[in-house]
Amino acid sequence: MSRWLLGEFRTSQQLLEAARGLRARGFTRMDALTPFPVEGIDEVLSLPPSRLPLLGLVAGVGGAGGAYLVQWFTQAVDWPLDVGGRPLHSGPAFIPIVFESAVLSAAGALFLGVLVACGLPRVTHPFFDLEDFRSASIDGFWLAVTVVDDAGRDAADAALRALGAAQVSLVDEARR
Amino acid sequence: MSDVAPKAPVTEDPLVEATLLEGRYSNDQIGQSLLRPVLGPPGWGWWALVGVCSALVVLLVVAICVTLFVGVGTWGNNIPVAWAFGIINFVWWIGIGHAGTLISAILLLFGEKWRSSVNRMAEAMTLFAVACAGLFPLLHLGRPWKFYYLVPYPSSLRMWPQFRSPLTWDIVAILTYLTVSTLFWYMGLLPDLATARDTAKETWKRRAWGLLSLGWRGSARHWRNWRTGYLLMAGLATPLVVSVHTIVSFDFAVAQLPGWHTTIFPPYFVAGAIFSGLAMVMTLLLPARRVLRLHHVITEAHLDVLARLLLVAGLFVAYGYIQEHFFGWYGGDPYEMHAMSILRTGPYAPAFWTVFTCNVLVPQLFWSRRLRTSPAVLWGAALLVNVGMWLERFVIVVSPLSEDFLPSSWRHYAPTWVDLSLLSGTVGLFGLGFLLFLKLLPPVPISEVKQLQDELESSERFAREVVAEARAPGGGA
Amino acid sequence: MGLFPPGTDEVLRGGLALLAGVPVLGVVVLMLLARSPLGTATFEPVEQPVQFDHRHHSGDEGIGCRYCHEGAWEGAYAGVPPTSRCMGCHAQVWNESPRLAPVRESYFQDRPIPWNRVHRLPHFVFFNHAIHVHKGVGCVSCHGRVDQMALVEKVAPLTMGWCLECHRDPTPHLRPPERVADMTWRPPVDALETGRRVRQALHVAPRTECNTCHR
Amino acid sequence: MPPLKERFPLPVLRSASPPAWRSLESRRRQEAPGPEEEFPPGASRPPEGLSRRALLELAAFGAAASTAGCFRQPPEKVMPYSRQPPEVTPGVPLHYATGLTLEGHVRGLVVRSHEGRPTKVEGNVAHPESLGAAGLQEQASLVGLYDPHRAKLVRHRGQPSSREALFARLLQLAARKDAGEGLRLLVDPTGSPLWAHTWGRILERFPRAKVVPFCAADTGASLEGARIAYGRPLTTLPRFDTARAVLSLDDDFLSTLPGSLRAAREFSASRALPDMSRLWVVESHLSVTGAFGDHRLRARPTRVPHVARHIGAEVGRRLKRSDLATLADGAMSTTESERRWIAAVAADLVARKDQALVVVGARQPAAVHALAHLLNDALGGHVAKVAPTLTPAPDPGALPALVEELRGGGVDTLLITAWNPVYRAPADVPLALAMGRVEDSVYCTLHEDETSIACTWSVPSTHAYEHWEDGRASDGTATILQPLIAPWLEEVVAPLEVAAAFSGALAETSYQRLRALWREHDGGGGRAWEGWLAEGVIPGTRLPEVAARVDAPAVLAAVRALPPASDSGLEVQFILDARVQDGRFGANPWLQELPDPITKLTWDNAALVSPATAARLGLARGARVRLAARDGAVEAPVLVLPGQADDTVTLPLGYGRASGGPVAEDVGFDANELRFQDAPWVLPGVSLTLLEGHHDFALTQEHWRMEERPLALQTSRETFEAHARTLLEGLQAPREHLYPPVPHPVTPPHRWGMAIDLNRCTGCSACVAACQAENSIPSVGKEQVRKGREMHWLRIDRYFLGDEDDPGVITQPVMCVHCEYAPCEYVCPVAATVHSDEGLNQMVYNRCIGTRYCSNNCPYKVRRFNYLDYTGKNPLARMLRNPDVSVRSRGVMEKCTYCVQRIEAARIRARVELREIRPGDVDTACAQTCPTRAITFGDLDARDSAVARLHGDPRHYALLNHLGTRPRTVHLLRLKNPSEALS
Repeated sequence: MSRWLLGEFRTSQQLLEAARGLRARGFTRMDALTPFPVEGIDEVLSLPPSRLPLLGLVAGVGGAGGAYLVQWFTQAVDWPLDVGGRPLHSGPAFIPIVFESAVLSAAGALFLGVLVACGLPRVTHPFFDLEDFRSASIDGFWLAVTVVDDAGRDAADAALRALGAAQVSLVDEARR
Repeated sequence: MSDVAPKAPVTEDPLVEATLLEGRYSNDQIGQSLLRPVLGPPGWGWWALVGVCSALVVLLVVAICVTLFVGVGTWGNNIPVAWAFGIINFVWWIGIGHAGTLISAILLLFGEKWRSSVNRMAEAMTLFAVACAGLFPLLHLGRPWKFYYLVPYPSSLRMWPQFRSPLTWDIVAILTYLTVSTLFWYMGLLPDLATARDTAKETWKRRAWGLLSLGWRGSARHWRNWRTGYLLMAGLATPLVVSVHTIVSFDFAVAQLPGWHTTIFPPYFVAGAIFSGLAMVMTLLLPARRVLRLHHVITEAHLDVLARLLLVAGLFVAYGYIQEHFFGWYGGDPYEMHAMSILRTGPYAPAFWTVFTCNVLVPQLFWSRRLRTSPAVLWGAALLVNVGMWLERFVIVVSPLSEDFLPSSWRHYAPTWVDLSLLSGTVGLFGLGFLLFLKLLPPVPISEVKQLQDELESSERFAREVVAEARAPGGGA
Repeated sequence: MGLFPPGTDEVLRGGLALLAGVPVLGVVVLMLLARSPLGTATFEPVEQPVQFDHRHHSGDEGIGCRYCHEGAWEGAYAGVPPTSRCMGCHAQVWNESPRLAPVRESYFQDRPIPWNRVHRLPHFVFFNHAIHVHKGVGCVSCHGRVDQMALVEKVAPLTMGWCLECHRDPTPHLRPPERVADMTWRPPVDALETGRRVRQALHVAPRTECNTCHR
Repeated sequence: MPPLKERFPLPVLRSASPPAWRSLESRRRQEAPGPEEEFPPGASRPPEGLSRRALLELAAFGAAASTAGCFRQPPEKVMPYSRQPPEVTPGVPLHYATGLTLEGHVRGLVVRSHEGRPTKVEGNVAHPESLGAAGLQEQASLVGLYDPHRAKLVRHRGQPSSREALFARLLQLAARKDAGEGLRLLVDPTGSPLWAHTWGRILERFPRAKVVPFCAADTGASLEGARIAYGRPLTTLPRFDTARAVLSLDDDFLSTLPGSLRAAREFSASRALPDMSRLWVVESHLSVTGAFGDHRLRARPTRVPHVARHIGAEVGRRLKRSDLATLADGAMSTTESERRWIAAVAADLVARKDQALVVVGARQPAAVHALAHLLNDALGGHVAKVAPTLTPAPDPGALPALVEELRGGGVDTLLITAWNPVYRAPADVPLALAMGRVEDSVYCTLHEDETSIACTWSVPSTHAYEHWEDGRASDGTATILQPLIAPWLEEVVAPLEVAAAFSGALAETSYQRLRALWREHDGGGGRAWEGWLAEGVIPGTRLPEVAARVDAPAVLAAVRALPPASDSGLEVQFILDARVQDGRFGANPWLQELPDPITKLTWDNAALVSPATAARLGLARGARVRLAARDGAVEAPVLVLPGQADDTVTLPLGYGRASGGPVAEDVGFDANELRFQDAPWVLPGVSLTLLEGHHDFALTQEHWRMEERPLALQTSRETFEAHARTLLEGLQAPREHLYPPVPHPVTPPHRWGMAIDLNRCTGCSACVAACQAENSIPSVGKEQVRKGREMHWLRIDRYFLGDEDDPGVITQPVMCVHCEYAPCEYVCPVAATVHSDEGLNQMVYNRCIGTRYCSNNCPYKVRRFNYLDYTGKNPLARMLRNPDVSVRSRGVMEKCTYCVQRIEAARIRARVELREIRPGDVDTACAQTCPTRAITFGDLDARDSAVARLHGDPRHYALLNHLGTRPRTVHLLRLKNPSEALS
């Protein structure tokens, strides 16, 4: 059961500075929750680089290869029909579908990949228990610090307030 | 001008970039102003338009039923003109559908900031246009209930589709385009759905938005993956736009009919698609801007840049027209020359010259900056371009078919009431979809506008600091 | 307490998975159904207006297929024999049986007996019995052990894929022409070897062009 | 063709015995709804709106979709014979020889029958009038047999009566004591010995009765001409295969019934190199023969006889026959170009001497016929003459005389077996009115028409394929016309039975009477009878030639007595419509929808005017005009037709029916309203007024010019002979192609191909009708043709060349050419059209989803699409279908298959017999019926293959060769043989 201490800041600048401050104080398990992406926060939180590009590439190549294979198998192998005297293995004619399939499977994989990477759908996240957290998608810039014990909680509380949080709240998954 | 009081008034300060966002607002204000149509009750005008569009949709349903149960013979098609309104409407709608992805994806890749005010509406328009377009390939079939023959599944017949046909490519392309634009659109919507969830007051609305937003929290991890994914999808969507209309043009260019069989078609179709899509964006955007009071986010700068784009696309299209006729003449093939000459002087010449006027002459207005920023002129021009682009497809589809190789088979074409109902019915369906979109979803991406303002503010701040430093004694030189 | 009760996520994810899965599953089920006996109407004994028992006539009495279905050797249709054929025997045998009343009625009133069709091809398929029986395709290969059926049922799916299987490689299904109507014939040594011999002797060259069956 | 089989005699007057053709379909027929509920087989108006049936389909679709039933086909019954006729094997068609009487003469036919159901008509090779070919009317005759609008009830004064009542009354009338004073028979002249015998018997019993001939097509000029020339009426039998210079004076011998099939066959044979014939035509409207002619002189109708007179004089001058030459004295003045033309034709005729032939059309006055006899005699050619076969002899004065009698009130019984005389009677012969005074007028008819309304007894007649009769070809060859099916209507009566009531022969059946009549010829034993039935001709019945001398002074006197040509004003000329003739085929939807060979008009007739006249009078296509002369007038739409003589309006007969079934009614206008008994063909001094409104014609070809494209090609004989090798080089398929041939796993046993010789094609359109019959092609109705949705797989393109007023004409049959690199195939997304190893472009209807892309990409535009459900749900429409081809549902594409059902049937037959398909085993329907053998089909790889030889002929070329489609059907260049004197 996780517990977090959430602090709200008014601007993206404050959020960035607070995150740096917390980091300097040794808090590493942090998350920022903001109405729009804040430049620079990824570095502060040292998020690992996304592997979505690789996923897209693999899916795209897979889609393309699959599409070519299906076309070749159906037109030239399984039932070779004489269609207008054209070659059975009509490579150039297969290209459009290969391309479209590549885009389709890459885009589909990326969409699913984003959802999976974001852990969505998750409509019952404990943060949503906090009424004030609604501002996170409007004009509030929140920092969430994962706390393990009461000592940690108190330390984080103090640090957040010291860094200028407009308000600090505790979210406890176990207390739902 | 917007009725939301900016937190800082429009200033004369040259360092404040006023053009893309008039005034500076609190993030809450931005959300409120952009969500107002979604959260507030609809006005009588909205209901009236919904009424008109619904009536057209009823007409569409009637026409579809007649087509399905009596046959595609209720259309005006004949032999040799075996394709007509169905394909014309399809190409027109799919062309319109191209602007959304263009604005969204290509401008995203180029980092154009003005994109964020218009992309949501353009994308929504794309979806409804592609949906309207998708109706036609199905309806125009002689036996629509056998559409599954197009799917490569292992059937008990042991038969497969025929992948050398541009129509097979077409089906895959449309489905891909529809799927990818839907995913792209939905992905762009996620943060705004969360905003709507958190702004709404009634619990049921919050729950509805809550489900749709899938639990978006705006965490740094969310944003990171979202931005990567969104950018990659934009990267995929960009060649997709080009490929889809290229493939649509293959329906014609791969055939050997004089007037269809020409290599200029792919670029010419893509340009035409973007052209018509931009025109349709403007057709919808300008009234929406006025009615929803979005002047603060859709500024004159946006109108200006859209008009410039329209002009550029129009020039491309004009080039296509000229090349098509030049090829016809220079190639020296008598059949091709005939196909081109009947465009200019044949039974459909009035349509052709209307096309020329609407698509080539009208956009030339936008060499003037004053006209570029006049909503009335823009809207009128956009409407004319819509008409012109529909007629262009009419001329492309019908004219070469009606007079091809053997004069004995030449015959002209006239639409029936079912044809006209299908066209107007899809206009109604498209309008209805767009009206519902305006009512149900934020028409301008809220988070992007907030981010834009944040960026503008920080660059302004930076500029101020630089200026201040320069002005400070001892600073600068 | 948030917007949603705990467990909503599971329901939502499950729902989404179902939304994606049902169409796929549905298609798979339809494809399986099309191949199942239910879809191809096989193994369903068909009731007939006359209780004609092939077990008795073909099995016990040993009347050959050709006695009644001689059309199979001459033309497209194997045909159902005219009532006069039935009366050839049943004028003397069982000539007062109430079971045969419909037959007598048909004969004396000159009205056809409305038999229920068991093997039916779509109207756009042109199957010709003669070419098949003359090229060594046995009755039993398509119709099954009719001599063991009280009521005739379809045993082969008669789908295009099923036809093609044999048209692409007929060898294992061929038999000497004199054994075509034999219900119990088994290849003496090796089905393939027999088939090869028959194929050579009868110039069996089945075609898979569309017009072979669709005209 | 399997051997012709004898057919057992059918009881025509149906007793208690069941119909002999009970079969799979018979039950369905009994469920047949009346035509009131269902529209006829493909007649005109298919559903346009959301019909009740569509709603039912919708409901059924919902019901089906809700169950697993969408996989399963509904249960079906098998109906075996209860007693199978010995010759029938279900699924194996039989062929019977019979014939059809057209204009009094028989054309021998062989009819294919599936389980007793006639499904296709072919020509009988053994018959002199057919020679294996069949024309439009024969090909479409089965539609008439299964016509749901046929008369069904015996009616007395309009009220349903019964056959019993009719015969009771007939016997009462036959028991008369006035020696036939009040008995009249109004009949179509016929060559049938049985009919002649029956009338003879009636006249024996009632010496004062009269048999009155009425024929709207043959007004007796030809026989009268022979009487002038030879002193007695004779029929000439010109031979065209030996003639090398033919002058046709308004004689459309290539399409005029009944001799056209034989004439076309013979004439086309004379067009071969090196000794090619030359055809000169003088006419007022553009006929099939005129279109085929080498030189054509347009002359207004009243000038034609005088042109003939000038030609006669010129021939006489060149032959140094002073009597003939004096014809020039006092003759009509001619223009310079006419004089050159006349001199050229006379020179050619004289140069060819006994190989010259002059023929005259039925519209020309007797004097012109007589002149032709004189000219043929003077030129030395031999034209066979036989005694006239028609009884009673055509006599234009007979009908007016009858009407006088009727009005006088002396006639109480009028028996009408002539087709619809009320409709066909000239405007100034009030037949309908006069019939009102007759107590008992009995009319035998296939349809309840104008005459049915005017008579007291309307008797539904059996169709020609439902009763026993006999008949003669024009050379006298007799044929027994055997029925192919028992009448499917309960009440129908064979016309012969009605006559038999008066001849006192009712105790016997027609069959018995026929056997009795022919017993003598049979040698008494009856052994030959079966042979006659099987062969379709009775040997030794050809009429002997008659020797006769021309009475030149009489002829010249008659020619001098010709009335002068009219020089001013409009002239109207009447012609028989190429399809419905004088209207008797008007109820046949196939013929209504068949494009006219020249105008390409369907479902209509039109007032034809030349472009120059149209320009002068301010007329355009579709303008409505009123033509008036004396006290008659007709309102008609105008069709501007190149090749028409100026100031001449040509009105085709046979349309504008007020009654006669929904197919015939309300189509076109009735030209009879302007036809007078003294001017049956030509009417000068007609006034024309332009009316309001516009008429929308259903034309299948709207564009007349070839736009200088190399499509239907012709050249002069000299040009061809000089450049035979190089002339068509660019249009003959090259050896190389971008794509290598697709390798087929097994070498194909055959390579099917076709050649169409334009030098033989007259454009007669028999092939179109044959194709329609063989491939169960529906008629779609006028509205659909107007929209451009006619379904004919084979069309005949007709182009006008050169001068619009006096154009050259070329006809070109075009159907699927089965391209080796077919553009239609690679655009089909579902592989519904692919190539067979034997080179057929296969169309698989059940795979087709109807994108119509194939049609768009077909450069020949030969594909046809079922835009609506054209199949027709009437069970009678099913009777007509060829069971060996699929019924095409709504939404699928179709096109020429090279009659693949025939190929596959031949293949199965051959393989069962452990052999290969032999040349002659397979022929397409179009090739089989073509009177001129213009179409040749076969295996390009076979030894001695005619089609392979034609594919190597220097005249062959591939249509649109530059596209690289490599058509398997090639066309052969048409040659013209122009006279040097006129070049």
